[in-house]
Amino acid sequence: MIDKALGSVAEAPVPPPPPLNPPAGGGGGGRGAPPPPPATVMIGGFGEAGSPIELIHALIDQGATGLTVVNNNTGSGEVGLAALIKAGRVAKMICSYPRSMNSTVFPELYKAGKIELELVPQGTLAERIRAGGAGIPGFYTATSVGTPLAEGKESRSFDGREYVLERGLTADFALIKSERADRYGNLTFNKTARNFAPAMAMAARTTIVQTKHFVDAGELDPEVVVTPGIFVDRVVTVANPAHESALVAAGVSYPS
Amino acid sequence: MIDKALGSVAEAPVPPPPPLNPPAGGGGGGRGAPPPPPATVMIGGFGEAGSPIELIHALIDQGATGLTVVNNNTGSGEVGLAALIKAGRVAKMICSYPRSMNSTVFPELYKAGKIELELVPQGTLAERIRAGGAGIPGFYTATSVGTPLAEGKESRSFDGREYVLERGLTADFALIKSERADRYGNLTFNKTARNFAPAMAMAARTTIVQTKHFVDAGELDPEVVVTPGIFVDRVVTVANPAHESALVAAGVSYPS
Amino acid sequence: MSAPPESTRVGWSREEMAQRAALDIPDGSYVNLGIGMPELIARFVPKGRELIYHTENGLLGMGPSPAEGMGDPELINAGKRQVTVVPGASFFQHPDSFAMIRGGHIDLCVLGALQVAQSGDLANWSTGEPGAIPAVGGAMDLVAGVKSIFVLTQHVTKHGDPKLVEACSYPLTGVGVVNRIYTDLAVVEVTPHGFQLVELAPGVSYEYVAERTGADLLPIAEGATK
Amino acid sequence: MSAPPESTRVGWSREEMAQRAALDIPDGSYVNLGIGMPELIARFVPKGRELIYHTENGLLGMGPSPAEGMGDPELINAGKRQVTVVPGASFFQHPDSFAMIRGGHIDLCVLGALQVAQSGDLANWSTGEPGAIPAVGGAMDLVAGVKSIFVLTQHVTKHGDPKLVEACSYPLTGVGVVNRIYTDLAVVEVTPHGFQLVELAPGVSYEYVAERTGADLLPIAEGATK
Repeated sequence: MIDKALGSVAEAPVPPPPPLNPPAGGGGGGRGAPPPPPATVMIGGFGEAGSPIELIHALIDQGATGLTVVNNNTGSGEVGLAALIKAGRVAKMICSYPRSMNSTVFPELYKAGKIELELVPQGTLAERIRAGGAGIPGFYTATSVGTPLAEGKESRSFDGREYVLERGLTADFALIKSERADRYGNLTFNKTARNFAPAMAMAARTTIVQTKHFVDAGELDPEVVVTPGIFVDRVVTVANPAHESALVAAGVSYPS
Repeated sequence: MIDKALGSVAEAPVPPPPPLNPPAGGGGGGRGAPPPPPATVMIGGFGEAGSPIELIHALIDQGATGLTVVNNNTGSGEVGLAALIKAGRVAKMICSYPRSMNSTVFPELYKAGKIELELVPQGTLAERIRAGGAGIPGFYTATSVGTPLAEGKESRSFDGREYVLERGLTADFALIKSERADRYGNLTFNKTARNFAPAMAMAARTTIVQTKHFVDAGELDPEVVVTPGIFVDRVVTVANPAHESALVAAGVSYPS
Repeated sequence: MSAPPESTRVGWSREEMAQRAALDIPDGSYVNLGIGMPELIARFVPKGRELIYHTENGLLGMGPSPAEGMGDPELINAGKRQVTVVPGASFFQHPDSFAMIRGGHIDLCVLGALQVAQSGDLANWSTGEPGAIPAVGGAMDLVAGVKSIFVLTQHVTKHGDPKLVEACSYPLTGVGVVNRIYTDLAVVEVTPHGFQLVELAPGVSYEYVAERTGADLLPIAEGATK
Repeated sequence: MSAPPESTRVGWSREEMAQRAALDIPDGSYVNLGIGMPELIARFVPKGRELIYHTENGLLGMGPSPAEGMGDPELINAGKRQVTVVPGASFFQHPDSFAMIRGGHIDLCVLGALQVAQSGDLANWSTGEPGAIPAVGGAMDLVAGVKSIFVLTQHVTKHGDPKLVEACSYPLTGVGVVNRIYTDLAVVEVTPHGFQLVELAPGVSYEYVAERTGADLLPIAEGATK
């Protein structure tokens, strides 16, 4: 029987923590197998809508580092994505808008040269993720033509208009938040929390979902499933997820 | 107030009929303005599921000719799309599978050299339509690489695998069938009748919908709308649409 | 940045600018209003017109802000503020939302600007200062895909520098994309011949606007209708 | 094309071929079964395994045919036959369905074949005859995108010509895409060294199969497990 449910967020198969005895930096290879390359993690949400805070905190607890994170923003306050960045686990952000209200963690690290940024127009970011999930390695778009964000990109014209080539984007893991889920991983979402989640679920090798409601197979009408279970690997129920804005307003830091 | 509802299928703004006095063929221009170029029409449906038969019959009645039609198949029997082809209105089919049970009209015309065929793999066809609607003029896919259908297509490799360049596909009109619609043109579909309809609605300049149920604005839950009204121009209620297989079994031809 | 007292103000207030722009939006339009001043436009749509508001984070049919305490933190607009939905709304994922934008399905977008060039080039996302955190969001997608682009902006910066210029000095958002500009002083159309004055705010002269415009400003033609 | 009487038949029946292939499909797989003989596989899935069936026209969680008169003409499979849904099913549009295929999300696809080359090339959509109506459907998408491709086919054509060949003479569906072949005579793996015999049907000898194979057939290695 297919059952993608997990007992708790701590069981989520997020990227492995760094090895206990990492090879010495610089002059070639330590003992044993080399550590796996740092993972790319897509994290759902636009601002706090759809942000899988509990899964992000589980990722902090678990210890993976050197991550490339794909998210529209860079979090706010010192919880969720901002906490992951503050903990020094993120080597690179791929995002469209790293500057938000109450966003101080990323700007400080960025100005200090301690974190890399790949800035991508929001629609191009969404489409690159969708393309990655759909097996499309590249597509053309007019977005960014003639701007600094087109620098270094291949361009060509179709029917007299100029377009740039953009690459599909995939990831090792996606962490997303759903409203309802069943044991197959079929998902529905809450209002504008849907945003990047369906595309990220498609684009990641392993997709982990925190859901507010876990329902029996057959309870979700096949007509209204937004993300079919084929794109989902693990589901954990978080019945009362925290809201980022409430945590930030309360001055919460993670880990406290 | 926005109200996309039409009183009857006969009002659907399908392509204009040919001019009464067409310019003589061959040696340059007749009188007055040249006729508009023949339209491209996307027609929803996979087999009979989602086939907007009543809209197709209205198109036959209305008289447009020289059409390029995009549909997965070529219809069956002598109703719906097959009737449109039989009436000599279609100059070219863009489709993936022009051979089906009870499909005789297209094969005969094709063998007689009287209709053009652009054969496109089914998933490439779907993605080309989606790309056309999403403002993407071209994308790369591994589908058809190394086969006769890749001939004449640009190809290139990404990360060591070969892909072909496929072009986005747009149309002047889309004719599709929905289950529910409201005055804004928001749509839901019935089971596997959804198939090409959402993408075609995006890719056509004018999208005309026949719906089984016309509901008040607000009756469709915003979470379950499949095609947002922005992609729809006209909606006509056809409460009891015919089923192609039933018409074919009864030996019906259109026009009778 | 607060407006000077009514008595000394020259030209239109922020609300009047929004109202003037709203006048030019046809009934039935699908509209995306940028964060900030453009959002004011929704308050001034003339009676009898129905506009449908798109917010690029995934909603068509956006309504006004909810009553205090009645919102859902997961029902927000592109500015991350809580909103409501109107009957006939729909939610969708980001790739679909930007397909609406990139595919030319949105009729009109109203944006703010740092600079607009006489060719219609827009700069509105970065001053290009070293050390600044670059952030683009959906602006480049909107200008590349939406059918008409209105800019709603003060005519000059708070330092008095013109925002309508011959060529943008700031990094571009898009090339040749702006159709019309609504400022506190005037309505200006971007034409193949450059900036074309369409209308002056009450009590404002052509010369006053032209002086504060960093490129040629074609006067309203004799006998032209607004 | 009907099977010869039981007494004279050599090798596996169509049902036995489907049953043999079904044995090799792991629990929890997302599977697309081609039109025709591959559809039989769903009947022979070993107890205790749950497979999820994808049909490319837009359904995941496809169930068996409906009872007579209980179907919906708009609930069909890729072969345009009426089907049902199982609990946990979902409907989706074509671009999403082929994103599952092209994006490598489907674990296994079982297809018929006209020819399979020792390199794994597949020809299954056209005999290339002049005047024939070419029709490809989703076959090229499936072989390009699905993780594993099984072929289920008679070992030879009804004229006795081998279908497992050195190089396909018919137009290709995909290059180097087939992983395993289940015929009435044998199970054959496509390896970097060519066709590798994996299992013989009861009462069939290596020589009998090799004779009917149009390319080298590597015998089962001594001591190899099936």
